[in-house]
Order: sequence, then C-alpha cells, then structure tokens
Amino acid sequence: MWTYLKRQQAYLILGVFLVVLSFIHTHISPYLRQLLILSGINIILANGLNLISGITGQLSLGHAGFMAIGAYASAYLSVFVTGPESFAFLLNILAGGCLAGFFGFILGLPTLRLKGDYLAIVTLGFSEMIRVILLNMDSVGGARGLPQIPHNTDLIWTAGAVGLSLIFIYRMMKSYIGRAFLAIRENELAAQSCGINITKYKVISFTSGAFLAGIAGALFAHQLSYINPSIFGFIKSFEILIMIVLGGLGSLSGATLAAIILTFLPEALRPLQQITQIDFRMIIYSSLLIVMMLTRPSGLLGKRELWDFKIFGAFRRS
Amino acid sequence: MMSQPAEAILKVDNLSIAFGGLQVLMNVDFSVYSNEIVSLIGPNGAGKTTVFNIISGLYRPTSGSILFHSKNLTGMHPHRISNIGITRTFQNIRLFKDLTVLDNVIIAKHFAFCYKLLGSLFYTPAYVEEEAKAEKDALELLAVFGLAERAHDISKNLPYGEQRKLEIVRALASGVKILLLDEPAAGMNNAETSALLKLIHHIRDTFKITVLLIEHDMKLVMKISDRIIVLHHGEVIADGTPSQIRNNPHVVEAYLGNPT
Amino acid sequence: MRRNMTVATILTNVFVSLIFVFSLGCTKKQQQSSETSKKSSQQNLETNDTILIGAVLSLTGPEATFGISTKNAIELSFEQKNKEGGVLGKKLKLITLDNQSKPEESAIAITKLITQDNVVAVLGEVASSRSIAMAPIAQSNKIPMLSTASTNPKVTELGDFIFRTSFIDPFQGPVLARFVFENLKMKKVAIFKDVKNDYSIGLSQFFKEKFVELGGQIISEQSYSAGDMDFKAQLTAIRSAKPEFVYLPGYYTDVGLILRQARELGIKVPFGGGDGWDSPKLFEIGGKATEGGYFSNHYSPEAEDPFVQSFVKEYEAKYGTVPDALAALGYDSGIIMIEALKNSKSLAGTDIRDALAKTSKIKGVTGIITFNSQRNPIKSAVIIKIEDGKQKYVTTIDPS
Amino acid sequence: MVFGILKLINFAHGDVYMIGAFVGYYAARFFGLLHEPSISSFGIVLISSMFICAFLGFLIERIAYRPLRSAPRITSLITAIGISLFLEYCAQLIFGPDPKVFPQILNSVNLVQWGEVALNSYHVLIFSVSFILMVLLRFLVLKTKYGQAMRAVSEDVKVANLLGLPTNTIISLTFIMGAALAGAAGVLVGTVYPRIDPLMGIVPGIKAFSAAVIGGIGNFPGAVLGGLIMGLSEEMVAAYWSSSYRDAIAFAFLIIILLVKPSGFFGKYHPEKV
Repeated sequence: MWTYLKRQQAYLILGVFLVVLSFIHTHISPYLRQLLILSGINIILANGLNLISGITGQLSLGHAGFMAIGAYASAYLSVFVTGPESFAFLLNILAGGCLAGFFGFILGLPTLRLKGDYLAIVTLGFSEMIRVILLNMDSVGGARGLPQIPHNTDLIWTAGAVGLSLIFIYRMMKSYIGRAFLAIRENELAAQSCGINITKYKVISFTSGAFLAGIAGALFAHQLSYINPSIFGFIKSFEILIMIVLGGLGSLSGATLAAIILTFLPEALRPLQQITQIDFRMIIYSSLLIVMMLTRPSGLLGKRELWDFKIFGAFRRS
Repeated sequence: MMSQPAEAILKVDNLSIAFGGLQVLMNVDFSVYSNEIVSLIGPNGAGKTTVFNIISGLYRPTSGSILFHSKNLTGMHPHRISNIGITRTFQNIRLFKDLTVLDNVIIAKHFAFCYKLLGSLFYTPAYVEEEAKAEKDALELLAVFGLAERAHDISKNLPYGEQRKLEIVRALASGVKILLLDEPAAGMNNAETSALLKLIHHIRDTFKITVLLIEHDMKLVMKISDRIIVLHHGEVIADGTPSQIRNNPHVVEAYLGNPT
Repeated sequence: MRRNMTVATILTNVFVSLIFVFSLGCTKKQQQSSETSKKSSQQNLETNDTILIGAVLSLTGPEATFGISTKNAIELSFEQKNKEGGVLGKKLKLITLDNQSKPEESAIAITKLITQDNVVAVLGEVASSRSIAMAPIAQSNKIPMLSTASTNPKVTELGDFIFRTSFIDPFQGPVLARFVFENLKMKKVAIFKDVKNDYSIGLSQFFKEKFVELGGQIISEQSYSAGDMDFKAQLTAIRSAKPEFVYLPGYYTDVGLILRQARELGIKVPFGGGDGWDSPKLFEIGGKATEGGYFSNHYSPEAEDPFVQSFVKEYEAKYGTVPDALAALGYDSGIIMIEALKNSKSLAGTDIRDALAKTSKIKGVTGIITFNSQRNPIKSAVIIKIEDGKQKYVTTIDPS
Repeated sequence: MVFGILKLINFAHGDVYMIGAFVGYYAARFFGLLHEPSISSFGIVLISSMFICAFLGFLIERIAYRPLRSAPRITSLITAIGISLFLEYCAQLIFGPDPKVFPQILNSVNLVQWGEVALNSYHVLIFSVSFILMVLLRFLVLKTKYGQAMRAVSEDVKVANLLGLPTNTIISLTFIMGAALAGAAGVLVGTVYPRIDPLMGIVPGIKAFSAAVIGGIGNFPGAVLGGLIMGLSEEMVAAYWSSSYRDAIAFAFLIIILLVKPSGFFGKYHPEKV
C-alpha cells in the first residue's frame, strides 16, 4: 500500500515537474536551455551505456557509433521524408532508436562472448566503421555533414525522453531482467547455474543500451540541426564512458549526476579562460578527471544511488 | 534405504573427456537414484569437478552422455540444465558478491517469472503479484536456513560459512531436483561440518531432492552418503555403500592405504 | 483492492502523458520571449562606450592551429582600428570563445555570445561544419554572422544574416581545374583528398565536375585522413595510374608530408591544391618536394601591394610568424565587420545585417571584396606557383 | 609490453610518444644541432628524448597509476584517458597547436636504388635502431635479474610480492622502459615524417592498443605480428581496394579475427577455472 502511494507521488511529481518546465522553459535564457538540453541528451547516453557497462558489466567503447546511427537515421527521415511536424519527429526519434537497437542486436549476438578488452576493441572498431561508412555516404552528405535538420528538440522533448528512459531503466532494474543483468556482471558462471541465459540477457542489455543511444542521437541531431560523422568519433564514446565511471559504474543517479556535471563543467570554466586569456579549460577538465579517479576510484556514488545516502533519507523508498 | 527404483534420475553414461591430449575422464559410468545422497570422492586430480562441469553443461564431453530421466542433456546450455532442475554450487564460492542476500536468492527464482518487460514498466497486477510472491518465498527460504535477518546485507559481508549456506539456498531457490555440491565443507571446522551434515539431510527430506556431492572430508562422506562413487585417474574404481567402500582394496590403494 | 489501485496507477500514467502532450503545445511561445530579451540588451549596449563583437573559433582540439591564426588576425584588425579611435567613437572589443573544434560546442558558444554576452555580431568559424552548426542560431536571434573561411556553399544559404569572407568551393575548385586544363594543357588528373575534411571533399567534387566538363579525365581518386603519417600506399596507386597532374586539396599540415613522400616514390608530375596550402609551414615540412606545385589562393603575400605588405609585417611583428591564408581571411573579416559597423544605422542586428549586405569594394588583404546577393564575396582568385621555396604569382582568374 | 605486465590499457602511451618527438625537437635546438645532420647528433637527440620520456613515464606511474593498482581496471582506463587528455592539452598550450617541423638531424641519402624502389638511409636507420632496442629489451627481459622479476610480476603480482620481489619498483621500471621506448619512437617518426603536432599521439595510441589485442595481450611476438597485420591490412586496402574505406575495412578484419580467435593470435585462452 505504502509503495503504491509512493509511486503515485513519484508520477505526480514528474507530472508537476513537466508542467512547471513547460512554463519556465520559455523564460530561462536560451544558453541555459541549450545546456540543459545537452545535459539531458548526455543523461540518456550515459544511462544507456551504464546499462551495458555498469549494470551488465560489458565494457563497450562504441557508444558513439549507436548514437551516430540514431542521429543519421532520424535526421535522414526528417530531412528527406517527413518534415518537421511534431508527430513525425516522434516517429523519427523512435525509428532512430530502433535502428540503433537493431545494430546493437546484430553486433551483440556474435561478439558478446568476448570478454574485457577484446569486447572493448570490437565495439570501438564497430563505431569507427560506422563513422567511416557515414563519411563515404553521399546521400547523407559524407564528410560535409547533413545540414538543415529541423530544429525540433526542445527542453520538453528532452525532459520527456530523459524521464521515460530513466523510468524504463529503473523499472527494468526492478524486474527479473535487471536482476539477470546484475547477476551476469557479478558472476557469469553462477548466473548460468541459476538458469539465466547469459547470451540472451547480454544481448537484451546491449540492444536496449544501443536503443537509448539512438534516441539520444536523434535528439542531438534535431537540437544542433546539423550532424557530421566526425562528431561521433571514439572521443565521444570516451566522454560517455567517463561520465558513467565518474558517476559510479552501475549507479543510475550517479551517471545522471555525472552527465550533468560534465556538461556544465567546461562552460563553468569559461570565465577563467576569459580572464587569463590562456585556454587551459581542458587542462583543468582533464586534471579534475585524474584527481577524481585518484580520490574516489569507484566514482562519485559508487554502486549506490542518491537515495541510498542518509541526507536523502527523507525520500528513501520503503 | 537402498531400495532402488527401476529408473535412475541421473545417468552418467560412458563419459570421456580429453583436454588437448590429456585424458581426464575415461568411460565414467554411474547412476543416481531419486532422493539419494551420493558422494563422489577420489584423490586430487581424479576428475570429480570435471564430472560436475560436464553435468552442469560447462564442458562438452568427448564421448558419452548425461541422461536426466532418460532425457539426454549432453550439449545443452548450462542455463537450460539449471532450468530442468540440476543446479550446482562451486568449490570457490560464487555468490553475486555486491548484491544483497535476498537478491541472490530472488535471482535464482529467475525461472518463476512470467510477466513481460512491459509488465514491469506499467506495473501490472501480474508483475506486482509475481514480485511479491518471489520476495516472500525467498524470505521464507532464507528463514529456514537462519539467514532471514541478514536478507538485506551485501552478501560479500557474510561470514564464510554463511556464504556457503547462501550458495545452497540459492541453488534450492532455483527449483532444484538434483543438487550438485562441490566441496561444501571446505574450510569448515568440525562444528560447522556437523551442522552442514544435518542441513543436507534436512534439505533432502524437506525438499525431496537428490544430492550429489564432492567432498574430501571422509568423516562427513561416510556419515552422509547413501552411496559413494570413487574416481581415480578419470575412472570409476568403486561404487557402493560407505561400508563397502571402506573395505574396498582398490580404494585403499588409491588413497595410499590411508582412508579415514 | 489491488486491482483498484492498479487502475489508479494506469490513470496516473494517462494523466502524465496528457500533461506531456499538453506541454508540447506550449513550445510555440518560445520565440516571442527571446525577442523581448534582446530588446533590453540593445539598450544596454547603446549606453556603453564599447562595441562587443563575438568570435567562435577552434582554439583547442585538432584544428586549433587554424582557429588561433584567425583569432590573432581579427584581434590585429580590431587593435589597429581602436588605435585610430575605434568606430563611431566607441572601442571595439572582441570576445573569443573556444569550441574545441567541435560543432556542438560551437552552437553552445554562439548561444552564449548572443544571449549572455550580448554581442552585436559574430565572427567565425573557419570550418564549414562548425559554421553550419552556428548559423541557424545567429539567424533565429537575428544577429549577423560573418564566417571567415567556410567554403561550403550551404553556409550562407542558411539565412540572410549569414555572410562569409572566403570564396566558395564551387568557385575555387573550378578555378584550378580551368587552369590545369587550359593553361597547363593537361588532360589526365588524379585526385587525392582528405576524406575527413568537408573542405577537401567539396573542392575535389567541384574540381572534378569542372574538369570533366572541360573534357579532361580523372583517372584515379584516392583519399587519406588528416593526421595520417604515411601516404605511400595511396601514392603508389596514384603513381601506377600515371597522371599528368595530381589535385591535392588539403591543409598544409598534411600536404607537406604527402609531397615529400610522393617525390620519394618518384612521382615527378606537379601537384596542386587550394588555399589550404598557403602557409610558410608548407615549405618547412615539405622542403624541396613542394617545388613546382600550384595552388589557388585569395592573394599572394609576395604581392607588391603595400596594404598586403603592411599586414604581413605587422602580423609578423606581433605574433612572430608569417600569416597564413586563414589569418588573411580573419583580418579581412575584421575589416569588413568594422566597415559595416561604421555604416550601420544602429547597433541592432538587422541594421548591421543591412550594412554588411551593402559591402562593396572593400580593400582587403585577400582582394577587393564585394558581397553578392547570396552574401558571398565576389573576388578574384590568384594562381600561385611554388618556386625556390617562394610563392610566385602566376595569374589571376576572375569570377565568371 | 607495459600492457602485458600491468594488464592495463595505457592510452597515454601515444602521448608519451608525442612528447618524445617534441623533446627531440627542442633538444635539437638546445644543442644547436639544427644544421649539422650526423649520426652523433641523431644519437644525442634520441638519448635525451628517451631520458626525458623515461622520467615522464616514472612520474605518470607514480602519480596516477600506483595509487590505483588495486582499483577496478576501468578506473585505471579512465585515468589513462585523463592523462592522455592532460598531456595533449598541455602540449597544445606549451608547444602551440600548430604543427612543428622536426629538424633534419640526419641526412637522407638513397643508399641503394633498384628502379623505382629506393632504400633510404632513413629506413636503414629506423630498422637498425628498432632492432637494437628490441635486442636490448629482449636481453633485459630474458637474461637479467630484473627481467626475471618482471616476468614474475607479469604472471602474478600477488605471488611475486609474497616472494619478496620489489613489485612496485619493478612496475615502475617497466613503465620507465616503455616510456623511453615511446620517446625513441617519437624521435624516429619525427626524423622520417618531419611534422609533429600535439595530437599526433592519439591515432597511434589506439592502433597500438588494437595491435596488442590482436596479437594477444601480454605477448611480445604477438604484439609485433598484430602490428604487422594492422599496418599491412590498412596499406593493402588503401593500395588495391578503396582508400576511403581503409579504416573501416581494417577494423572489420580486426572484428573477424577476434570472432575466430577470441583471445588474439598468441593469447592463451584461459577458460575460467571452476
């Protein structure tokens, strides 16, 4: 009974949040709005990868590849097939996500028996392949990129997508599927002997992660109105990986927090550059990263969630 | 006690396996009957764990087969074998270390869930009922083994003996019919071992299961087993009741004249 | 009981979805509010005695070297103007934001410049990919943007607030194609392009179209990726095709190495490229291998023109290096912007836009610049030959 | 090699190589060797670069890796990426982002010429220097006390520690040697391809990693073979197929190889012991 009330509350809070958002999003500065949208996209990316690497324990360095697939598929549809209507946009986002998920499935099926570094290198190779293929596809602009994508992504769409993907992952984690993921991360042999089909669940995790990356890519493309293959290089995959490790592998709220922090950090460091006239923004960024890893090797939150901490005890779920 | 039913629940038929020219098992042949406790013993390197690995589907035998109720299990995936009802524990404990005790048990109830992902997303009645039932069952099972109080602890923080116990609970939770225990008494003191002895008997009687175990502690083996199978250099050299085994000259020889 | 509660949850789900759909409807309001916010910012500016101009450039990342020379040159032009007393009695102030050589960062940076720093106009970017990411934001905020060196024709097609200083690929590519076909009388050409670089892809495409149209033949097309070290495999393929000329539209950072390796492999035919070749570094890296190369450019630093000479001298004095083509374009962008501000009725975006559109016959380092109705400059290109480690003027080709 | 012993993806390795090239550049200026190409000036530059890179390797190991030795591997991976970014951006700030021209510290002479194929003094140089370094390395690893200790650490750090080996010193030493080699590579590459810039280490870093994985992690001849396969497949694809799809095809090969041989060519496949 109590959990039910909690749940109702959670939905209501989400609803109220959306209403408030719909009113304030027109009044906050476009700069902040843009950063919030970008954080939202990064949250989806980070949580998608977290599902694969943090929760199921399969190190993937190819998340940017799935993002590219989602971005290009949806942008292609928007530019050449449908146009900018909201409903078409929704369908295009989903199409982008599904295609990325499909590729995740195709890649995951044969490769997920590889372990550790070997899987990492295969996923890295895959995303580089996607990038090179896009570079050579004239129908989507090749190296010159795809411009004039309708500018559909706004704060509401992003907030909605973030909310839905977080609920999706959270609910998944609270089901036998999520528990199977965790079991695989903890011990594959024991998971098997508990009757868990590890290949099946690895593929499910990989496909869902890729799907979310595709959604994020679609939002990204319709936010920037322009994409080119170089955006989705391996550096992007590393950035996403940094987010989840910094937040604490396997922690939903940790990845979310880190995604927000890392989106705002380079911008917060801008004044420093303007004062000193020397651009050591990225030097600070990388040193902070090293210091963080040295002082908190298991990330900001470790494997815990925000609500596991005492300060947030008030919100603690029963 | 030894009234054997006509059909064996598990039949290991002419099993051989070789790793790169090294013949580890040679024509291993034995049967296990319903509700029995059978021990698999032998000196180090005799191939006991390999037999377990083949039964639980981790290795594929070079020849021979495993029959469960005359159904051939050879070449089946480990998770399917577990779903059929053969579950094992490991020599070096393999818990889901960073998860809670309760989660360890609920994960093993994997087979029991029928709702779909959508059910979880939309919080359907089926989801709620199944989850609640799984949690209730798991807690009850833990209570039987005196682990209920620690249900919400992280499992790696349990003392060693309780970790072993938890591994058994986890196996039971998965709806086991034949429980394979790989050195359950390893690292336990005398008191703990005798508690384990009772526990295994208790499990067998309450859950109506068959137990096949590997053990080095001869005192335990002699007390617990209905039947003992002795492996030596990958071959079965003896198969009989504890008293038969104790007096078997081959066995004595294999253990260099030093059985307990 | 349980069933009732689930019905309730499903209802809440529906409720939340309704709110979601409803809130989508609200997004339309967005535009008006950004308008109002800008009005207030302009009043703010009128009272100040400085004019803020923004620039978004790649100061870090793989293309930092281009961003920094552009930034240096823009600063030089502003400094010179401020010494003369500024524009309309106000000093010019440049705010340069870094974009880490990434399109998505460029979009953030220009939003910050326009909405937080309240600049009246934006300069940049060098690369077309980043300019294209910036242009829609400048356009929707009605702030003019002058791209210094983006050559993709798409850039200025994105709106009437977007201008550029450099000439576009469809002009520059054919210039060299015509020169090779008509002046050098060569019919068989190989193309070696940078597959990662939109500039290189654009130039080679338009070169190819023109050359084939003239009756020439492209006998081999190879590609590399900027930053590669070894090009021998592709060059071997080019060698076996036996071309009379190799078109290599890349940046000097790679061209020097490529030319060196080509000569080592015994390829003796001339190479040619675009304005990306223009840098003193080309000779340093490529050494003797660059001899006999041709490239199309905006200007020749060797030109006797005192205006060009004084720019080269001052730039060298201030930054210690000879300016490259990107610096020259940055400097001219500064000059064009200053001129437009001088002629603008007010500092409102639309007025500056109108003034920019009227840009005509402004003397810059890269030629006499007039904007056409597509907001692109009409200026001539020069063909330069490399002889004795120096750039030698060959001919001027006027826009046709 | 560092890779094998520490079982750690060292993405910063490529950047140490970049620093090596820049140290060579500045060393040549510092010693006034710009206009005196000779074997001896090349030697001076090479050794000073190796020396400074060794020191850098020592620092990196001390500051960033040692405290993390017991942490999860992914943490070390992220730290390596952090160091790599740090070195890149520092280099952009200190050396400037524009490419530098590596001084000619050795004359390029065509030693032998067969038709169109020429054997350049550079090639001889690269080959001989790498060969000497490899021989030295093999000697060090196989014949000396340190080498034995190193291999022991590579097998099992804990056991080596129990046996009283100074594992920390040995890991440090390994790191230093790896960094010195990277520095040497930087100078060699700078001599042959005289364009050095702060981001030149990224792609070689990734490729070296791929090569090590194909060869089988921690296997010396494997890494060499892996490197050859990566290099050759790229060159072959570029020369005979399509240079624009070069990287894609090279990576496709890589994926296929790993699917057929999940532990690389020489990697020992350890099925998990149950």
